[in-house]
Amino acid sequence: MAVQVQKEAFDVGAEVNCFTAGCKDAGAVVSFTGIVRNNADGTLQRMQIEHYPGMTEKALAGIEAQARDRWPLQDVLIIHRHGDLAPGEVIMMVATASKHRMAAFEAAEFLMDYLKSRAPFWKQEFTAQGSDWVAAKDVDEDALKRW
Amino acid sequence: MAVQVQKEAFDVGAEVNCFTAGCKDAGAVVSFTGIVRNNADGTLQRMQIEHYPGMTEKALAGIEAQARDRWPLQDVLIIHRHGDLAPGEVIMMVATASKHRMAAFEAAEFLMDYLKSRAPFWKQEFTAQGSDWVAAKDVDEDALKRW
Amino acid sequence: MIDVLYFAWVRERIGLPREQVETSAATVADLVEELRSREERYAAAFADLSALRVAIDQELTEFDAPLDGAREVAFFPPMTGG
Amino acid sequence: MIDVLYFAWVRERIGLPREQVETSAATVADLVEELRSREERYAAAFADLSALRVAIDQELTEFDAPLDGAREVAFFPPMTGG
Repeated sequence: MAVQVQKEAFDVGAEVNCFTAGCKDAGAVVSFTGIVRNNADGTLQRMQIEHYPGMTEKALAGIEAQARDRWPLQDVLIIHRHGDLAPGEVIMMVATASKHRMAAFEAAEFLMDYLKSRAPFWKQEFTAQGSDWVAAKDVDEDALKRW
Repeated sequence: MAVQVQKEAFDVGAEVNCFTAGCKDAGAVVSFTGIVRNNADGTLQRMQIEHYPGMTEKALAGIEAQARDRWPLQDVLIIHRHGDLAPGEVIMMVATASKHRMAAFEAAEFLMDYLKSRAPFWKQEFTAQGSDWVAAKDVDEDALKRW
Repeated sequence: MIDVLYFAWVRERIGLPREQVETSAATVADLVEELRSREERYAAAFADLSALRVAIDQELTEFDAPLDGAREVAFFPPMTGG
Repeated sequence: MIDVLYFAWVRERIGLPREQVETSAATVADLVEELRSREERYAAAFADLSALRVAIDQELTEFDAPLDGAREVAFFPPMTGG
């Protein structure tokens, strides 16, 4: 188990390999990687992610605990960055390991759905015109209803 | 787009990084890694994977094309090994990239469900007692019905 | 004395990330009423509670939750992580 | 002349991975009947068609599919990839 909240960039491939190496009896490893997308006009200069130190770690650990209650998981990894990020940079990743693929997939989707709307992160986008806080999407709140 | 069928081991992390680097505007990258699990008794010596050269590549390309028809995907990667594998070794991986996480997750699950039951691979398990062909599971055939 | 924390545009509107508040408010909603009546910037930040979320001692909760024993209350917009 | 391929335990029961078959069978099922009547090892391999899958020219198909124009027919158990 690992929850990491950090400013620093990380190597997704190395994390996936390290996670997979620790789960040799898992059978199935699913990873999700979130990347800073540019806006529709391609004018995004950077994104800034604010978080709530202390609550963030607790919320992510709580989400992980819920996932482990619901699915037989051998391991879970959550890494989320905060601070300044450029378009194309990796924001965050989750990985899940289970004996069977469906548990690994479902748990990863569950982690993402909860993390999107229940972990205290806020995204702010900067362009030459100024900055905007990213609005929460109904579709993300609705996604929680399936669990 | 890439479909690779090979005997050689591959570096999942390097593949995930390379795939992700090519999809900077994707927003969401999902990967699935399949690993040779030991049997319940821990007596598995090796697994051998037979395939149907020619048809395998066509079947995987067809599954990829179906996924691209159904979801807006920026890229898809499928790598599947054949030949001898030891417990703990990586058998295969798929990766999907999309702007939004749900498309990336669903497409990866779809690829896995079809690949399991529609791509011409057959697993044979070897123990000190001899060898057994792995039987197809009803749950895997049933998984296709959701798409 | 309660630590009150603000994040994202709530922090920007109020103009500070945290402050200590002397209050005898029974619930979060009562605390919000006290803050609103202080100054225009608070009234602006708390204008629409449906656009806000609240946590007591780092756990998400509702605006009608009692403040009894709370050490830390945080106000922020809906989260946008991931 | 059709190339007939066998995989996994079908290959093991029949004892070879591929062979050329001179046939005028109209469908896959007719071809199976011809093979079954040849030798016990074919009868054993084709004993339960519900446990078998078939591909014509590298495309999955059904046992009632016509062989018309087929160059390659493959028999194998349900796939177990992934």
